[in-house]
Amino acid sequence: MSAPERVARFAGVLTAPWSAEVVEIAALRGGTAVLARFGASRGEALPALGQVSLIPPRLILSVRPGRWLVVGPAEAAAGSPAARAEIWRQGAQGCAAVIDMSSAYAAFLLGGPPALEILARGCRIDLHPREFPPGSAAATVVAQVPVIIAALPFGMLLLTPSSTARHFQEWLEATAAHFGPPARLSVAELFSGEVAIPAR
Amino acid sequence: MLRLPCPFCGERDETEFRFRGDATVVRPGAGAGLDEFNAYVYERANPLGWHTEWWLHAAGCRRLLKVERDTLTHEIRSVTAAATDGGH
Amino acid sequence: MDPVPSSPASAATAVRTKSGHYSFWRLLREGLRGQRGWRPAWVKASPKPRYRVVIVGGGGHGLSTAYYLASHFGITDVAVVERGPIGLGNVGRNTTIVRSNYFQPANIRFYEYSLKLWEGLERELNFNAMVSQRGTLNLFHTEAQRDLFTRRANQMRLLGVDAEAVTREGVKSLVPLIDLDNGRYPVLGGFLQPRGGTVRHDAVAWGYARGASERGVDIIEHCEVTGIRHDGGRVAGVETSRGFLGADIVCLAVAGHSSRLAGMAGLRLPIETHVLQAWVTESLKPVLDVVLTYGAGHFYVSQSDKGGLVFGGAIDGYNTYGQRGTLPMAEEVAAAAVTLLPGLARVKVLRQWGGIMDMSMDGSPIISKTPVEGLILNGGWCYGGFKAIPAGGMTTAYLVAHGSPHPLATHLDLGRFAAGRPIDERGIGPFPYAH
Amino acid sequence: MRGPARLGAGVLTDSSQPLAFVFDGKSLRGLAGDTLASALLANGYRLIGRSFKYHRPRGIVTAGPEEPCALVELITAAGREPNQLATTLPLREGLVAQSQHRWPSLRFDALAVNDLCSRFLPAGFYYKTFMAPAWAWEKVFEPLIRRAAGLGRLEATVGDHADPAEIVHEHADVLVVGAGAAGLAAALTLASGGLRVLLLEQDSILGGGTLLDARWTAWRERAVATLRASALVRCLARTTVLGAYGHGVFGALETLAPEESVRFGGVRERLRVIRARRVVLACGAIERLIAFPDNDRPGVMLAGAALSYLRRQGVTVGQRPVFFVNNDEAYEAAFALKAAGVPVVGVVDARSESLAADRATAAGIPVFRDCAVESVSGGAGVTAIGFSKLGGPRRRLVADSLLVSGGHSPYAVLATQLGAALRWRESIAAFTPELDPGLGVVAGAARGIFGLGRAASDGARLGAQVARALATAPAAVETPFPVDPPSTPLAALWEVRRPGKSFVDLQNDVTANDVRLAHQEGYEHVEHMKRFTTHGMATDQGRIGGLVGCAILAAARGIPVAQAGQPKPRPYAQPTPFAALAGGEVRKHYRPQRRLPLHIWHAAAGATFVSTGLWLRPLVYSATPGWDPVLEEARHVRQGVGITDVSTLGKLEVSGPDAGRFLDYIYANTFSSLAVGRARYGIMLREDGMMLDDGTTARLAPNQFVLTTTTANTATVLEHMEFQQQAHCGRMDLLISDVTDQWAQFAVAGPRAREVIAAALPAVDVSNEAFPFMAAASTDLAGIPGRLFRISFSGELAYEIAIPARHAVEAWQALLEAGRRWDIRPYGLDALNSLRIEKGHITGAELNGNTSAADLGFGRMLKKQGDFVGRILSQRPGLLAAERLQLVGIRPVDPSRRLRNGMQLVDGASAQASLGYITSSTPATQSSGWLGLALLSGGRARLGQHLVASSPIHADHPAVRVVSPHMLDPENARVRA
Repeated sequence: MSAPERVARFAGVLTAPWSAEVVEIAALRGGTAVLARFGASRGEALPALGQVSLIPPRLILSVRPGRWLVVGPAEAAAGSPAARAEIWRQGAQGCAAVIDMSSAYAAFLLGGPPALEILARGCRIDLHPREFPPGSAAATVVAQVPVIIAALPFGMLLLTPSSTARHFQEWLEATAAHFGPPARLSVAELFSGEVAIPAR
Repeated sequence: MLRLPCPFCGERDETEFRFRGDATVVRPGAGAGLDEFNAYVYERANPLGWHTEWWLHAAGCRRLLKVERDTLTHEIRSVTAAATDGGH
Repeated sequence: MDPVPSSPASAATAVRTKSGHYSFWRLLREGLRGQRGWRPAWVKASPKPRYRVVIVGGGGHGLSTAYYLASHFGITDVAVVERGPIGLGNVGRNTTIVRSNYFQPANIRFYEYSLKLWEGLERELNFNAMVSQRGTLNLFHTEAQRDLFTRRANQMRLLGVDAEAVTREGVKSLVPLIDLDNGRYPVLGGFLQPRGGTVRHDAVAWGYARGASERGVDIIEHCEVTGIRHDGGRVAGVETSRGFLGADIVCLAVAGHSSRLAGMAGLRLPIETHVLQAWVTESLKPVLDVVLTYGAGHFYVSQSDKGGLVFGGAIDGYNTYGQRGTLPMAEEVAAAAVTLLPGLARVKVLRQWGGIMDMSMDGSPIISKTPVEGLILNGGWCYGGFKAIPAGGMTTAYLVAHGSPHPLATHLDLGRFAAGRPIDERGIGPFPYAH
Repeated sequence: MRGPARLGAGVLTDSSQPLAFVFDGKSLRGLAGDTLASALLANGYRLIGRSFKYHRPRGIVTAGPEEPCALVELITAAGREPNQLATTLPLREGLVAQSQHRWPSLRFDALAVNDLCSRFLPAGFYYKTFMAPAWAWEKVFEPLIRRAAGLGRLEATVGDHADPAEIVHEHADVLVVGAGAAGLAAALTLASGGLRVLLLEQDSILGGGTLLDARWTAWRERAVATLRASALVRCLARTTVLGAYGHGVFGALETLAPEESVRFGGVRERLRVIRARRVVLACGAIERLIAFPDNDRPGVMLAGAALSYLRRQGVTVGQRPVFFVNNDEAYEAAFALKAAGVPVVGVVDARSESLAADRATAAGIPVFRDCAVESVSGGAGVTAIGFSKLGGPRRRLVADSLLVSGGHSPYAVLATQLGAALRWRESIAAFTPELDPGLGVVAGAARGIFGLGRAASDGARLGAQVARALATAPAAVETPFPVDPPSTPLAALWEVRRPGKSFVDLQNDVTANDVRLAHQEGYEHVEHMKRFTTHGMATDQGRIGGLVGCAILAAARGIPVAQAGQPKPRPYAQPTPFAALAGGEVRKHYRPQRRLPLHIWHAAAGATFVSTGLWLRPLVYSATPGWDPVLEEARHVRQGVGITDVSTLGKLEVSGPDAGRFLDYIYANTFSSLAVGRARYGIMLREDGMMLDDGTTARLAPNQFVLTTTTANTATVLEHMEFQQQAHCGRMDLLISDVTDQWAQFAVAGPRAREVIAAALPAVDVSNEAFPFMAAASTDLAGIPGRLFRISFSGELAYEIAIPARHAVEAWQALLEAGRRWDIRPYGLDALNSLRIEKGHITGAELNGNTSAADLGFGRMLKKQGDFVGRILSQRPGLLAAERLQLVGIRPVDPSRRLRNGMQLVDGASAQASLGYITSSTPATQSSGWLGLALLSGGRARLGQHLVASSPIHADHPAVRVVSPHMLDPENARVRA
């Protein structure tokens, strides 16, 4: 059974704070086409607005027209996001602004069957799989703070501004607690496929 | 409560948006004087009925939207993005 | 110069009332004879073809303007025309607070004049509007807020208006239910205007209507203005659903609908229309003795004589003529209530309603002549319409009678915007939806 | 367990689960499935409370949320909760309730004297008295009224006690309100079409009227099972829709079952905020009362309530009931009681013809046709009733209860809130709503379709209609439904007009005569009548008597009821606790907290924090109150070097070929000419010419600027810029990115700042020549890519370093390490403020939205050429007037006197006219005494003048001198050093 499958079958709440690397790519005039070509050439096709594409160990999502966030696990080298930004900057040929936003966001993963019930206590948009199937992404507000939500096969990725991350995390954990003790696991485990779900 | 159909994000609660006022008034061009600017900044039709107004989708795509809305019934007739041909 | 020609009380008692004098003895007499002697509080008049003054709007300001025109300025050839029944606009849909604690000195003077008129209103009108000076307490939660309120209180005191600083302990003793410490923004202290308070709002409309009617003013209900006739820049009268009413002077007192009416005369005003909401709870034995204003969010509350907690918040932030409540504002206001007064958490809210108001471009009212000669505007009241009813009526009546603004209302002219003299209470700028 | 009135098992009660409870100090027993009301009735209770104004004895009138009288105080560990409805309060083990609004006891209430004086207390009496003497209102009368008014007492623990609550957001294709016959049928149909359905029912169990008719049991159980099994349908019981808010949004209040409440940490109610594409309003109809003398006596109840208590809890409301009805539906209760073995004394029917009456007669129940009840005997409970045929002699029936039905009014509140027009239907003597089909439908009894079979068919048909409107094809729902008995239409009957008090509003004690008095005094519009009499303004919102009052008003006016209308219903459909509306984001979580990347470091260093907006910032690194630690920090900056965390500054990147041109438009001064590697102070105006914000902007690359905003204005400035860009600069090619959270930013300030920076950034030449005042560069600090700016807010030689927030601690530590030799110390917001006041730099206190660039001394910065926001209106005559409030410095004449923010400046101690006010003040860091900034009328022309800084609230009025706002280093020698 694959990791996502196992996570999806987990009966409880999964939360995982994720120290992610985030690079924002924003197209200037004519930049979208250039960026799309460059992304395709790297096997990192830019998703359409409102979508997320999973390119393990990274994902790319778009919640603003002409803008994408490349999100991946933070790597050891401090220069890593800058390096990734530089790759896209080169590829954009002056048609985009590419900004390291790794410090601007905190990331969480929320999984398990109660995930939608938990989010419904703070999120005003419809996350029912009919309306928001895996592969969808949206920017909205949860518990008074801006949150970018991306539906992944094994749960929801939540990106929130780093200065309010603690408020959001407290809300998330307090809300999730009604649905059983959360199992924590790292995003690396999720992506690696070596997920061991702790028993409840 | 309003639900505004954002052309980029879909239908969202009013709480995600910031109202930015009457979109029928046009900023006077270079060479305009005090009278034109006073009219632009201060004078409003404030209609009961159809109104064209700006809404910034602050918690979503951060695009400025031009919304046609009935100020009595709150019916929404159209929502379009502000015209930009530059970077978003 | 004394803007009021004679003592209000003596002017009021000079007229024999058609509905009869109200008193304890009258209640006793009517009780003994089966309440047969009570008569309508105001005459339901039919329109005449011509009046010296036609006031559009049978709300607080329209009725008080008519009353003062008749009682203080000797002008009784007056009609008040109202689209529906009187008193059901904002005067019947607000949170009934009166106070004069403003930032701008001109506003302090104006609202203080109003507060003084409130203080004598019941005897003036022989109608108990239950003016209840329980005090208005504004809380502060930051030093910056404290500084702002200090500045305001000092300005008020310089102008002879009552204002006091209240310590945290003082706040707690005034409002024992309060939780000073466990909110996101703890309470650091407060500022009290002891003479602020509440008034029974419906009674204000009825009392002024009765007083005006007794003095010969025609109060014409169910009469909708459909047009304003004017030629050569001078007003000639109003077209209504009950025919044309000629007039030398037409006064608009239709806050919430000022733009619509002024639009009939070809004017565009510095006003947008917004809804302001209010709520009331079940009746409780007394738990709150002052009017309390939260400083870390939009919430204020008082307890009515009937026992209900009446509370309100901010405007919804977009143009609307929809006279109804919304859910996000209810959540916002209730969250503030529970944060400040956690003991209220189980108290039940009964009703939610909304009133639509003129939000002016600087957050201050407009009492002014307009570019159409003979057309006078009383509007742009923003949050302050109810508390201004006596002064608004008196100063509008003065403008009608004298043709020049009342000394306390000169700053409220329409010309201030173009001239660059906005009276921006909070420094928000020309964004009515943000005031 | 079995009270005297318990006849057997009800649909809801479980006789194997007895419960003990306490009412007014007396221990009683009930059953699981009881409400407090049914348990009290089962125990033979009649008298439950006292009325609002006259303190008349009152009992239980209804079996649901429309109850006007049976309000009690609930006593819990958390305090005393007043005004709880006994008719909806589920009985639980150990429940303690008390009657309210009576003294000294329920049976002997002193204020019942009001009832005897009632002729002197007609509707609105208080408007006509208490006016003299003038002082007496507030001193005597009002306190008495306040004490007498108010129903229940509130006693709550304050402090750590918190009421958990939550708001849950819901989405559905169709919201179905009401799970009676019509609602269930509609939900089944909609679900069969593949639609997401949310079915809400205020009752604790689904079924509505089908619960009261055994013929419907099988159908109901099948329907509920089907719905519960569907993945598309969510069924929520105990959930009342509070209001309809338009755009498909509804608010609903869910009361949690006890076991679920425990699971959710004590949450008692949930506010569900529902968004649906269509609505089916199947919320039924409400039985109404008839006004006749003493119709408020305990034991006078609605007929439907009697049926409900019998079926649901197996409780009879009386042993000798009499009915008074004008419709066939009410007979069901008589048939049911009779079948349960209760001797029904008789039915007084206002009509001459009735199929139900014929059935009753056949069943042996005496029916008195063409008759009306005109009196009720008994004080604390009905003992007999008097009735007569029109003009005939009065007859008397000994009875212990009188069960009244004046017909049923469709519950139209939600439809009305959605803008539905109300149409008068004579056949049911009630209004029915006509809802815009684009919004949804009204089905069943809610639109006057009475009878379970007819209602179910209506629900199924309208459900299919809605499904088709949403482009789905519903399957046919299983039919036929059980057939309704044939019936005769009602005959409208509002009042039996006889001397005495005939109530139309039982909670607020409004009588038919009060309504007529309102009309007599000119309060003839329904809204005026309502406000004058308070009819319909109590917790029950006049559900059972509202229309009756309106009909009596219409009769007084001589117009049809349809023309008189009824008051507009407003949310909430059910009294709703503050806690439920507020949800969980309250108290400490009322607003989010924004934390600095260095928050933990600051805390460990002993910082006292202060909330500025959402941010939590270190105010001073000391727990000692007062100025000493602040001045110590500030003086250390002036004399040595300090470091402060300015990460809260808003930071925006503007990039693209038109970035410079755009900044020229947004700022009043020019940026397109700024050289790469340089920064410039900028002022931003609103379009009305007032100042919006200020800050520094650096050009990092030809097409890349980074600008800072004041902390408080970050969101405002970002929105302003985005608005201007998208509304007015659509042709420009640029991007705005908010990078506030990405960057931590620190200021290193003081005469030794250069040495510290040189040590920390050995790769950068920080000499004055290579890196002068207003230089900017990208650089590394401890291997972290960052940015360096030479800018100063303190008035000292200073640098600001920006570092990705994730590396803030490393960078901060590196700077401390580099500055150790020069004894670098952190300084907080208070010291920062003292420093900037002395220097004459402005912040929020001066940038208050009412100040122009010229007022603050920046008039010359406005560029002469080119368009920019605020250019034209900043030149209005009023904004250029000499008497405007202008920024000045203030020093007390006597250096031992202090200044206070908010002091008003006057010319001489006794003068009233304020010339301005002090915005910011501090003890001087470089000299003795205080100094301050002020906004002063014509201030720049007053330099050197002596004024008084007056603070009447502190009784403090020091003499002051007007000075330049640049009280430190006006030549800028320090910052350029």
